[in-house]
Amino acid sequence: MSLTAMTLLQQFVLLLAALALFLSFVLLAQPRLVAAIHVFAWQGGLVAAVTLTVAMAGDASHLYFSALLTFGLKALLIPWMLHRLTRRLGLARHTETLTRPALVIMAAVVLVIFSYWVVVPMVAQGLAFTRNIIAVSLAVVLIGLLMMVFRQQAVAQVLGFMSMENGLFLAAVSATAGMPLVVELGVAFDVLVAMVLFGVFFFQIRESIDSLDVDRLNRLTETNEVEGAS
Amino acid sequence: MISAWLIALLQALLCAALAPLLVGWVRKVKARLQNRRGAPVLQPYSDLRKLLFKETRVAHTASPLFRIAPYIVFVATWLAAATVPLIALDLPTARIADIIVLVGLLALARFFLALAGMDVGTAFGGMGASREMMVSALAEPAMLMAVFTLAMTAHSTSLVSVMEHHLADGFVLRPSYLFAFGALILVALAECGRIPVDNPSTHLELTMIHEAMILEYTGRHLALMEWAAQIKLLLYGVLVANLFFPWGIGAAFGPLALGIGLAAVVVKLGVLGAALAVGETVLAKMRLFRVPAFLNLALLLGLLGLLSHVILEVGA
Amino acid sequence: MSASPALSLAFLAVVLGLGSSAISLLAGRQPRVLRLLAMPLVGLCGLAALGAGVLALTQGGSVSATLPLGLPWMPWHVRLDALSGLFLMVIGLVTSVLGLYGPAYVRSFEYGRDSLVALGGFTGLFLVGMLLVVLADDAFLFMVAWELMSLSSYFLVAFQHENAANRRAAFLYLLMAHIGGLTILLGFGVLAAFGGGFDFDAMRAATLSPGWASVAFALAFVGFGMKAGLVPMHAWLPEAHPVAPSHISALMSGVMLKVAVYGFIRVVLDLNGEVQWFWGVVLLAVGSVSALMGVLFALMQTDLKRLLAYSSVENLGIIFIALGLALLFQATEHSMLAALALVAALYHVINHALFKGLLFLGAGAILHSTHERDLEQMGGLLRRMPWTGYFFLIGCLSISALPPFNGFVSEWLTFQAALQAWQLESGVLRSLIPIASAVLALTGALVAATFVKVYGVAFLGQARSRHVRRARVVPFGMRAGQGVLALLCVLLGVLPTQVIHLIDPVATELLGTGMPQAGASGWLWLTPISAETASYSAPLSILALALIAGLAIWWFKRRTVRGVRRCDPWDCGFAAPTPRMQYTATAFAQPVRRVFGLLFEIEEDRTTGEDGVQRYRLRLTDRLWGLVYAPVARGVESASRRVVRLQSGNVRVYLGWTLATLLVLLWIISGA
Amino acid sequence: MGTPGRPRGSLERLERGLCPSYAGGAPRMSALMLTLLAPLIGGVALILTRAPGPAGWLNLGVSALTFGGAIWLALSVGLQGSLEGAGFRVDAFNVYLVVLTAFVGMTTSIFSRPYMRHVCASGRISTGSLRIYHGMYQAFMLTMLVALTTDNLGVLWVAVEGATLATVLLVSLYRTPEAVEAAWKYFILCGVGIALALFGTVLTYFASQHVVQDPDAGLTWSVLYANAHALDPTVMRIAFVFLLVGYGTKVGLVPMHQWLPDAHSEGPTPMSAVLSGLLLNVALYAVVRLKMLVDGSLAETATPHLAGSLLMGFGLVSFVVAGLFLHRQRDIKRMFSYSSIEHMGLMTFAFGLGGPLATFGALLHMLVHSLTKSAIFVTVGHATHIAGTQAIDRIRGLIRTQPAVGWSLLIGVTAIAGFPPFGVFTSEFLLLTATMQSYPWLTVVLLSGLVVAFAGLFRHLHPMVYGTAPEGQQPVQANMLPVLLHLGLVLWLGLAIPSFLAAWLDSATQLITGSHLL
Repeated sequence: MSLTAMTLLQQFVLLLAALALFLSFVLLAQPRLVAAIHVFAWQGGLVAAVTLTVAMAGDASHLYFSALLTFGLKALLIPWMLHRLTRRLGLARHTETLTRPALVIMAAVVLVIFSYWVVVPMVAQGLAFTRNIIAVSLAVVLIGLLMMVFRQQAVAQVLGFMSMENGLFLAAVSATAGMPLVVELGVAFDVLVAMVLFGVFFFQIRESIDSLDVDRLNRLTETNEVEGAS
Repeated sequence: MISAWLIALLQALLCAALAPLLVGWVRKVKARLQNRRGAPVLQPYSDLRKLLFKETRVAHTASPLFRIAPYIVFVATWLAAATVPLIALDLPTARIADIIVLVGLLALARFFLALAGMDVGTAFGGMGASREMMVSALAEPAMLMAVFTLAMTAHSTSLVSVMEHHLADGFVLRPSYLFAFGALILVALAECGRIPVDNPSTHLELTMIHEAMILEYTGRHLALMEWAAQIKLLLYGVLVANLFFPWGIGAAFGPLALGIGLAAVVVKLGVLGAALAVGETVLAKMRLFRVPAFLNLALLLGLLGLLSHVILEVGA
Repeated sequence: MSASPALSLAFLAVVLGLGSSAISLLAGRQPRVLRLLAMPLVGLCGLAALGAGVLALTQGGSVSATLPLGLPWMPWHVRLDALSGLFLMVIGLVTSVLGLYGPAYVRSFEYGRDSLVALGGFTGLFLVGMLLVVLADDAFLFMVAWELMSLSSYFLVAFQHENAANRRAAFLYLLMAHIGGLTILLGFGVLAAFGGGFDFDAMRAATLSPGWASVAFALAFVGFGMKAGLVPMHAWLPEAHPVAPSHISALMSGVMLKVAVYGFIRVVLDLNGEVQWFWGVVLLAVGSVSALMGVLFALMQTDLKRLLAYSSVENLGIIFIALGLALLFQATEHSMLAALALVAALYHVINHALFKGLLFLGAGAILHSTHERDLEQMGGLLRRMPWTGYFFLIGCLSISALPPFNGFVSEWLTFQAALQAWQLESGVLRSLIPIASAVLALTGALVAATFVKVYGVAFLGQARSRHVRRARVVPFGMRAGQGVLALLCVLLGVLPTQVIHLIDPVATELLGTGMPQAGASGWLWLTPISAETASYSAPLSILALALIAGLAIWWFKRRTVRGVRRCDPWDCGFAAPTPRMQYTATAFAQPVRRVFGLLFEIEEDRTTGEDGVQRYRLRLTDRLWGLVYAPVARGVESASRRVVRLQSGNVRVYLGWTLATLLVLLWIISGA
Repeated sequence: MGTPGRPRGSLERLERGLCPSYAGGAPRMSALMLTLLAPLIGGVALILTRAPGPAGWLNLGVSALTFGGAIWLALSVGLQGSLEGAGFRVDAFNVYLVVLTAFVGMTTSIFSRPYMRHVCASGRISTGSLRIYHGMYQAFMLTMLVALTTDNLGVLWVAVEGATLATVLLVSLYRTPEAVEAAWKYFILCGVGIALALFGTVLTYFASQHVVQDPDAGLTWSVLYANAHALDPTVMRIAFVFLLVGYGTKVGLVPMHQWLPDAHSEGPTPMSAVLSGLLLNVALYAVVRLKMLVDGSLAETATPHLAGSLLMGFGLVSFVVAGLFLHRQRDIKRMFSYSSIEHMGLMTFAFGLGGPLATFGALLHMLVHSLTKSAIFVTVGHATHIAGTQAIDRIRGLIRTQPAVGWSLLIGVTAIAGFPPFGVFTSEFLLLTATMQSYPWLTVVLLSGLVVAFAGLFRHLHPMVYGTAPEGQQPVQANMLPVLLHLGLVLWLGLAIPSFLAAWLDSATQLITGSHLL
């Protein structure tokens, strides 16, 4: 379905999705923790907006609720919790730079292309206009994972994780016009509990290693030399 | 049937009786070759008689086995000799044991000889036993290879059958027999403790093999041991003579055939004994660790005999 | 469940074995229960097995039954035929003797720290395992029983586990048993794939292509050969057998190795269809190497039980030489000769069980009485433990294949089979077999040397240490156990025609023909092929031996009034010899060590201490260890060192792996 | 319970009952409700119970109640056919896992009561933590039972994620740096994995929208399975990759396994027992259910066995790599968690292989592995208690100090290494046979892997159980009942598979592969 054939609302959905993808890049490269949390909140907001727009464009009434849930959780509650945690952990001014930002960004670009390549055969037979967004949502998921690979800071890792969840929400909306309600509620509940637990763990980690640098969590390994047993 | 058994018994007694004579003959020829007059040919009989009636002494440390061993050694050797056709072929005793049993009986004798050597707990006894077992370990396969060559030619391990087969074929030049003959000669020298492997007339401590084992024996025990050794020499002589040159041996039990058989074997043994004496005069005793090379030669000859039989004689 | 008395007796044996095991487990801390109840039950179990075996052999035919255990679609099949019967008999012979020997022997463990519960419990299970292997008629039960046998004997090897060397031996044993077991399983897998089922009947019915049949043969050979201790798969055997309690060593060496032979015969001659001639060549080669290496290493040992264990390697080599001949003849359609070779192998199986059992029990008696396994410390035991001494002598004579004892008969039969090589059509085979028999001859002579050394050093001469000097006669039960085995050794040596008559049904069952000629000239004469070809009369030879020796002794007794007089040893007139001047076991083996030096890795070390005393140290190791085993161990070690880099400890790296896996998989399926 | 001698008639009835499925009535649903509500209510109650003493008993009671419910459920499914409705589906495949889960949950709670009291008394955790422990224990049981019984892929996902959330706090219960680190890795890795699985679930839903009209039924497994052939293969392929990587992380497939040894070794031992014995099974269960869908969808394409091949590949790699890992272990619990990876690899391989024989073997292996491994972990709990450490080279002479513990460990490891007469041998026998039939050359890899793994286990085990005990090492109060129970069952399964269980496993096989084995 070519872009021009779409309604304005449908075009707006694509725009929002593209913005969400852009925010993934920003999140990946953002050195300041607090700023990253804000970016994440914006991304959550964009996902909610996509949901809302799809609901309006596709006349899927149950998506209104979904949009509300996403907005409440991803744009407000979780960013707020993270914000509070960073303040309590004294990380409000924390910055962390990637070692080779250009390379990481390039890798992320490659991931986007890769996602598109993977999804093409699927999109080709799709009918609904939202199908094109699947590639974007997959890219958001993968970039979130990439962010977790390259960020050493525990809070940043959680941001990556939550950004992956954003990608998932996006996929659910775009590919299937929303999951069954019980699943959606369950997922939201799980994400919330996960966030609470992440908060608990930030304190536990800091208590045990005096830092939130995950690279220093390296006691449990097999690579130390062992003297021959038996 | 009864007569056959009687002749067998006679032959067995003859074996034992002739054995000292062979030794005396070899010594005599050797002495003559060395320009000595030497002891009389019958001297070994006198020696045996002397030892048999002398007082027998046994070391405090010896166990009962020490006293049983001479009997077992003697009897096993004698039984082995009795199963070899000496003057007549188809004797019932020959069927008791074939060629492998014969080797086994000799091994039994050697086993007890070596044990007896170790029993008193002296250094020489153990040394002799150790060396004897090494020599025999190498000699036994060579011996078996040689006799297997004959056995495969005759398709039988029975000595009688081998000789009968040989007689029936007449004089045939077989390369395999040549090798087997050489192997058996070498083995006989080693097994009977002759030069160049062992010197029967030395008691020089570090070169002894056989003598070291019977060092502690006296009196009748020693007599039995010596006699057994003499029978063994005779046995090997008869094996060499009758297996390779069976002509003359009595195929029937008539007095004439037996008489010819006896004469033939005496002549054959006389020649062999003389040859042994010549050999012992010409050769020097080898160092102990040259002996394996000597016996390997025997084994090689035996194997070559067997292989040449398989390759050259059986045909494609 | 079964109408056949033989099978019922076999089941009874299994139940008795389980009962003995259960009693030991339940008795807990009552050592007397083990001694007075569990061990005699083991003996009864042996008797039942013996009875079942003899019945099965004499009655002929086969009986089968199924047990309601196992997989739902495949209950346990059992079958008792002549082959199983023979091996049941072998198991029974040694086991029933343990009923006599065991109670007294285990007494010495009562005050030790090692749990008798384990000893008794696993002994019973070990027996049950062996019995079920022999009875099994499907691959599943066979494997269960086989591994039960391995596992319970492993626990017995690890019984005295405070010694680190024992633990190492047990580990090595279980490891190799496991490898062997899995290889056998694979072999059965091949057979089952063609037969369409895991019961032996299906496998018998299957026809395999020569290639796959050879694969199955190779797997069976490696698997069973590992248990049988064939070189180069023998490394575990000299480690594991000596460290178990002696009556267990007797079971392991005397019986368990035979169970491996059973498995091999069952798979190769019964299940695996057409025999290929080169299988026989492989067996001849491996058997010869095992026999020679086994005996050479045995001769070098100074630990009595280790020596006996190496000697088992040698004897299994001989058995496999005979089996190789049987396969060769069978493949070239000389069934009669194949039967001769098979009978020779089976005869040696029985013989080895008897004399190796006897020798291990003797070693156990020495251990019991002197707490010593090291030959260099022994000496003069014949005068201190005369019964054990004479029984041990019979064992030594039998194992050295000397007439008129049993070992000689089987070796003689093997030679007879080998000498029929002229009947083969292929010239190459005709010339190969004599070489194998040359090795056999060499082996025989070296065995004699080995056991002259053992007997001479341990039982003759003078005691080399204080506790050996204090050795005492062992209890009656232990003597009786050895006595029974010694008697059997003699009987089987003297009455070969009867024994062959007993074994014959096995050959008939497996090869279609037996040895009808063996007793054709009457029971006195053993004539394997015909009276002209070869004959042996053990009864007459022993009669002659006894007669002449008796006559000679009688004559001397009559002639000489004076008996023998005791005096000091002469020793060429040197100073009175002390025990330390005796030839040691190491010294005894020195000439052979020099001749065959190439095969060993020898480390010699002569030092003169500060006190001026010369010290000599000798370390002799198996070259194969470095050639075969060490590289495998190193390979696994380095692979694992590489693999653990996966677990680097950094969570980001882990996430990277997840990402990479995901991308690779997506790439694969999108490409596909 | 049925024994081999059981009359034929009842067996047939049982088989008949297992195969056809018809909707169950209200009383049958109550069995399911009991099974699920017991841990739910119990968990809440346990969070509220302050006294540590009664809490242990309560935990045990609730677990026993759950087990009772599971048995009831199993009986009703066995006799009347599978149960569907209200978003749940209990058929032959999952009901046996439900019973297994409830059973291991119960026996572990027997062990857990004195063990945790000892831990609490020794001051390693506070009573508050104990409350969390008990609450989370039941929450974990609940999530697993839900994951097993639900018919909705979305709920399945939620439950598996819930299982992670319930256990993650338990892993860090001791608050040592190692425990926190392990918990973090567990959380992050499984979180990511599960997120990927959600993506796969979304894609599955996407594929189902073409086929299933009712959007609410779009994630219902039974509906999807009935229409599997119509699902778009391209989408399902991609979806399966995500699902496999996602749930595979929880199964512990290499190279996504890294959380597993950490989490097992640092959490309290009862937790290790249920993680190894149950959680991995549930994750594998999910993978197999999804594989069934994908197989249906790909049946007509050029690569019908894609899912199976992927599973085989992952299984084999996990199996071999974990075997090698065993050789370089210093921590006893880590060692056994690698052994779990190895066995999960084997099962994954077998499910990938497909075919009735392999599937039957894999189902049996799931059962015996869970029983054996949880028995081992219970024993290991006692062993570490005796030695006061988890370091392998400081655990010595267990048989000397406490024969019951030493022998249990030895026998348990023997069983897990695949020696008869234990059930693990039976299942491995079946797996090898199945492999022999379709991929003969892979058996060589499998056998080498088994040997390597065996050597790795025993080289460490030997010095621990045998030898002399260090000075002053004292026996501890140990309740060996769970171990005896488990090993006894495994032994029984090795000697004879009771016909009701065989019929049961067979109908599960029939469900998975479409054909009977028996």
